[in-house]
Amino acid sequence: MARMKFLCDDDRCIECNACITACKNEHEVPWGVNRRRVVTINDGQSGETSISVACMHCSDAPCAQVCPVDCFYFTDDGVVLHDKDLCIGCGYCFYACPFGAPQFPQDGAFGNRGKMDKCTFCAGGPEEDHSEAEFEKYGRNRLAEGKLPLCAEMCSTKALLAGDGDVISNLFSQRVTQRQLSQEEPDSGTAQVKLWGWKTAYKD
Amino acid sequence: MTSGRLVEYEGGGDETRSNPWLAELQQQMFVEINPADANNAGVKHGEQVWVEGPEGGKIKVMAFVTNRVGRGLVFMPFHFAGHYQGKDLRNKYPEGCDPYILGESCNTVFTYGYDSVTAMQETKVSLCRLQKA
Amino acid sequence: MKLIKRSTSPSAAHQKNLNRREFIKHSGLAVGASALASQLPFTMMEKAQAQATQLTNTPEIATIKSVCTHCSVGCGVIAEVQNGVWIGQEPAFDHPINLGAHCAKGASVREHGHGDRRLKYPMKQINGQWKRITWQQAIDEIGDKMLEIRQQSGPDSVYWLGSSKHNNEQSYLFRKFAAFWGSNNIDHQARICHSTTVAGVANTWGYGAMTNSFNDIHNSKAILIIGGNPAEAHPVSMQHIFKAKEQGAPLIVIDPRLTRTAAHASQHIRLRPGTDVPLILGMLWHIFENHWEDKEFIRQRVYGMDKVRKEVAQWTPDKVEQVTGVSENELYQAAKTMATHKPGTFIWCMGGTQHTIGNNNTRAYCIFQLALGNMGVAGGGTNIFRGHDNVQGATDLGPNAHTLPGYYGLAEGAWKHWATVWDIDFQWLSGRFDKALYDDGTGANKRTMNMSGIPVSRWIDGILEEKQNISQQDNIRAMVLWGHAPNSQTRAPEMKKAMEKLDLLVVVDPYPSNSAVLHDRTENTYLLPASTQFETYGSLTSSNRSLQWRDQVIEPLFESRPDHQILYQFAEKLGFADQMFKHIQVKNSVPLIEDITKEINKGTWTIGYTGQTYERLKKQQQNWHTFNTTTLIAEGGPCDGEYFGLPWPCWGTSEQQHPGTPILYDTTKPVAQGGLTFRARFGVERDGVSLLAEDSYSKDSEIKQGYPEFSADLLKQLGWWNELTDKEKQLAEGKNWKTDLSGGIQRVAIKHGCAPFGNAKARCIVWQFPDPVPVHREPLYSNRRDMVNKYTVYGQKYLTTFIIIDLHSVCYRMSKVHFSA
Amino acid sequence: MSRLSLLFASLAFSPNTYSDEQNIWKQIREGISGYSAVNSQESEILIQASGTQWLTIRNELIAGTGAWLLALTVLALAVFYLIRGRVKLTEPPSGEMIERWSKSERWLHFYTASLFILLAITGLSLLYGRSFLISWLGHDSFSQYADIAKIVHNYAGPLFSVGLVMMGMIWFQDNLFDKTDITWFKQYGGMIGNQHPSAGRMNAGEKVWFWLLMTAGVLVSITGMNLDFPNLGQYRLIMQISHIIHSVSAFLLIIGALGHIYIGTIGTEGALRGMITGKVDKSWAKQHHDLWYQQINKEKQNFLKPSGNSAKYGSKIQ
Repeated sequence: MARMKFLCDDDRCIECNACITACKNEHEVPWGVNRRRVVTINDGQSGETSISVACMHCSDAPCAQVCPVDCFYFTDDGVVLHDKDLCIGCGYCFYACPFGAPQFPQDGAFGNRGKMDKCTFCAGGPEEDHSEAEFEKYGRNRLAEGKLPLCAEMCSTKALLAGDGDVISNLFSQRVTQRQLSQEEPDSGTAQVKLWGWKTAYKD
Repeated sequence: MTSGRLVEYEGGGDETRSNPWLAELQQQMFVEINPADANNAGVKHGEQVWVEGPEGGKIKVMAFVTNRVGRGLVFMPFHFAGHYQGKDLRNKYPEGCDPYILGESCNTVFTYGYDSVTAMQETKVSLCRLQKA
Repeated sequence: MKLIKRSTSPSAAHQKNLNRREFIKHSGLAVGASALASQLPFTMMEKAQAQATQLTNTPEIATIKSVCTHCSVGCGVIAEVQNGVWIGQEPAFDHPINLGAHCAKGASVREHGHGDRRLKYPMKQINGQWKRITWQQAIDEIGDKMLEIRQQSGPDSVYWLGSSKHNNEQSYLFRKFAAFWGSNNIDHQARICHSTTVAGVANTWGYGAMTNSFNDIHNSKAILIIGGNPAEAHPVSMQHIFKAKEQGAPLIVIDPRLTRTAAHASQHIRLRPGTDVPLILGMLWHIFENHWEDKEFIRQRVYGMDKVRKEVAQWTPDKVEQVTGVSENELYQAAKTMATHKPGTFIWCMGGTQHTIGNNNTRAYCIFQLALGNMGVAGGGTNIFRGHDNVQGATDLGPNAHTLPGYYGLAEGAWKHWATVWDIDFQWLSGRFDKALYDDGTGANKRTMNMSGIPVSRWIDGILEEKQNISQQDNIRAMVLWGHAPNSQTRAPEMKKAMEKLDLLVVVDPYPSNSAVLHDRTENTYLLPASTQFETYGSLTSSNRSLQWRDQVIEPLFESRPDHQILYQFAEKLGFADQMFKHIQVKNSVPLIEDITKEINKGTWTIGYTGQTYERLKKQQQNWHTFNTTTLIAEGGPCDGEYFGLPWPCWGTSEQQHPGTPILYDTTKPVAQGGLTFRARFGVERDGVSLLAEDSYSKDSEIKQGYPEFSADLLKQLGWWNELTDKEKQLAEGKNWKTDLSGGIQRVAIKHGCAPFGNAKARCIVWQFPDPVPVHREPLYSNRRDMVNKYTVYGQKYLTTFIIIDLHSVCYRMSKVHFSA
Repeated sequence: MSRLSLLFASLAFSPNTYSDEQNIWKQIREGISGYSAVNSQESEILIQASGTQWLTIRNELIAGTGAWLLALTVLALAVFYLIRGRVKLTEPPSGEMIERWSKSERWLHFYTASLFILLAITGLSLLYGRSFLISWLGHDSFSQYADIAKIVHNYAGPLFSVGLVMMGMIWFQDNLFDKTDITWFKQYGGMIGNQHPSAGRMNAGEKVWFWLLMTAGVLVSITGMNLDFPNLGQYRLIMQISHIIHSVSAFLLIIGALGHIYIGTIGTEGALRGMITGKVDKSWAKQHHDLWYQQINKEKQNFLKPSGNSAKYGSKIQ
């Protein structure tokens, strides 16, 4: 069974925020709730790095461990989903989550936060796939349509990857290898990609 | 003083500032100021500041203190409109047509100057004075 | 209307789950394979689409292909529409330019389909309050007022400010409209985006546009971006830039600010704003010093590099550092990178163009690429990223104060050419204009018909300036801001005054824009709701000169109307609709877009807009997936051999099936297959020196030397005249490649492997310009007082000569210039 | 408590800049804040370092230790009861009643006590319900219950705090420690053995309970208020620390309360009645609060004297 994962290639992420608006577009998430966000570290300084982050669908999801009503569940694809009918809006998942993924429609007095909302990996919720109730609570269910999360599909530089964990980590390691190979030696003055092949082998 | 774009907005920005999915991401007109200049002007990040141009225009915007700009340079995005010299013009829009986000237009302080061949306007270099609002 | 994308019957649900898992595994494998071929496309799910449709039982969802209306990258958009409501947006993985990617704006275009904050009805200001009126009332009242102004002050007192948001057909129609109204007081945003690029680049080698394409950057071995921030302004282009970078191309970003793009650069150089010329010349200093220049390329294809050398010689590293603030070491490193990694591409945006010496900047950039021999090669070129979605098309065809569609000027010949295309009497057309003569700035007297209009950047002065200082009958008294946000223009306080002085202000826009609120007018202000491009259809031209066809996604929202319909209504009211729409079918006051495209094809020979018929564009739109994502050539399929978007020039008539020109001035291909030489635009010699290319010609050219532009006479001299058909001969007689409506001259030239516009050298000296060789001049408001006297704005006599600048410029009609120091 | 110290340590991340990739990830894991266009709470922090620490502290330390402590307390009280049995009156009841708790005191006591019990039950439900109640009630019913429990807890909390503050004001002086308390402790408050250590109006045991309420109770209230108002934009770290302090204090209070309830009900003859009716028997007073009894007597005499003054301690002999 495929294990679904997100991966953000920080060498490519340019903080264009397409992932955020794609998500809003697909799920009609209200103003103030952001299932995904891009964080730029060292903004405006050397080493500036942007990374897109949402619920990472952790294997040992802290949110699931801390939820007092046990409203989280895991799909066969490793996607962490939750049942909004069970959620009591206590906010514990938000305190536990390393990535700040859980969002609450309101932050009112007396802990009145509303039902938690978070990235579903575009996999909907416990309701029947493509039902009206599912859309209203969780947004669209792309996975059930055979599509991957829209944020990754629309990423402007293909920095954000989503899909089968093995596939995307392969893709990413290929990129890393490619980058290492194409790093030129200092002062060699060539931009040629130093990929090993027959030509290199026989020095043709 | 120079100007440029933001990824969330386009052109004059009326269209994109009316799109809630985009507008939520940039809710305030700002001016990027180098920390050194900000300290000299006595302005902190997030405070309101007057940016005054040499031809009489002035705008009240949020100070965004950052190293993105070097010393002696301030940067402003040009997509905002709907405020004019510190005044909010929201009630002047036809009902229900005001963009979600309004802000000062940086071109209120940008100045005269045109290319000799094409009459291109000068929006990338001008001078300004910063003052805490 | 519910926004549920798809509903499934419960019985199908079970089976569907199985299918889904299967395909996730499948598609996963597909990615692995495609990733090997190219690490870019992340199109893992495209294979799933067919299956997904099987799973659904709501057939009424229509999938419509459009193009993003934000920037000029030209990203494909796939819209899903149900019962007329735009319910979903899917990534266009097949689209060769964006491969499914979007930026924040592109990923949210569906919101347009709902448009809460849109201007919903025509509105009129009564005692400062906005009141809803009908379209008919709006057109009648505005039309009457305009006719009154026309009678009192002449046609030049109404200013038509168009937009780069029009599609090609609307832009063209807008220009045509102004011509029929009888004024050149028409312009659009391109003036304040890349006009200096167009002027600088076109005057260097012929055409003023991006030479290569976004995808072609894959081939670059080095990338230099100056005054541009594609990560924020053209995010999708960054995927192509990253591809090159990951293949080993260093990315140099020159910008005073550490932009999101600069954060990813191999080298970031902070320069003092406004010192582009010394910086580029400083880099050239290192290039010449180390003999890194491409001497053979310069010999064959460049005119005037010696003069540049003289200018460069004085820009020694210490002086460059003094002026630009960039150290010798940094600059040496950048110059070396560019010189040793060839071909390198040169990208610039508005950081380079929006200056008082913008044309110097753009020409300096061109000279840099010429010195390195980076022009006309894959991976090289000057890749000028433009702004709005159709700013290229609008510049090519539309609302410009100084040209007719296709960069035909305003001389009588150009007017006659278009009068012929429009099939109207030239005398009648001429009669629409003010008949009086005015000083054109050089002392000569001309009619306004043959003078550039007031540019968009100066309409304020057209209103506020003393009447006698403007070379037209009266001040501007009515402004039509059609898709133009005035906050993109400088000098807002004066603009406010100008708006308040107007007799009539008309705003045509999907959103009310700043023009609705900036001023304190109380009467005679109208807001007319225009539709967005998703509510109509037609073609557009992206930055890389590719044309694309948009389909209509939804019906116009609320009471909005598409631009061409509003134009027709105005034409009808103002009394010239019959003439203007002589060959354009109009149904229920909506002109037929396809007929307008045909008219564009019929007349726009200069830049090769003749081959891109709507049939070909629609066919390409249906076959996005057949195009190679690096070369943009269709490999097999119905468009086999065509380049994506038939990038102009797409020579000759559509029967010639020219594939478009993916890379300008690329001599390694025959002209018939998209090859090109530098354009012979500036004569054949200058001061006794030939301007034609030496020993350089496009592949398969029968003329192995430079040659001038083709005309009937040249064909006769060459003995090729009889290759024209009789019908062609009839139309081509006495004409040249630009004005021959038969296309015969172009056809025969290309048949012999020649470029219709000749084969010349690119020039480093633009003798008509104030600075023939680009030199540094300090910004008007410089932060370096010490530099101001040294690098004055046009000579020592700064303020007096300033008037001369304007006299030389397109705004020469204002002989006295407002300036407050 | 090394985990807790880690939690606090993450407060102090250094804003130094690194250009090295690894350093960036180090910074990120340490919870460095950056820039984000998204405007939500702490959206500019990519990874918060303290979340999982808080989770472990809550789920393991607090829930685990707390459960054991509760169980042990109940067990200890049971065992104690079996061994010691009820502390009875050594002298037969005299039949003469003295007012020990005024009406307002009793109201305040039961107001606060009932809120306390409500809070303890709902609070414990949120902590342990998942482990114990879901299997009985099922997810849906438990969730409905938990939702109500959360609301009750959130609203009852501030009301409880009010009671707590009032208690503090009324009983402050009665609960100042003095020398007699040392003896009282030495004699285990009379719970073990048959001695009757001297005590004033409040014996040392009651004073300890009072001061526990005034410390842990106040902590519970402050942290609880903090948790109650997430709309004030407190950082998650503050909330996590609040939550930990809240739970730890709450456990102390619950354990204390168990003891208090034990002593006040089955542990001591006549104590519960005293709190319900406000009156205690003379014998009871003599046995448990001899000094207070003497004081009252003295006051009574003073009161009968012409120069007599009103009761210093607020209660009078009838």
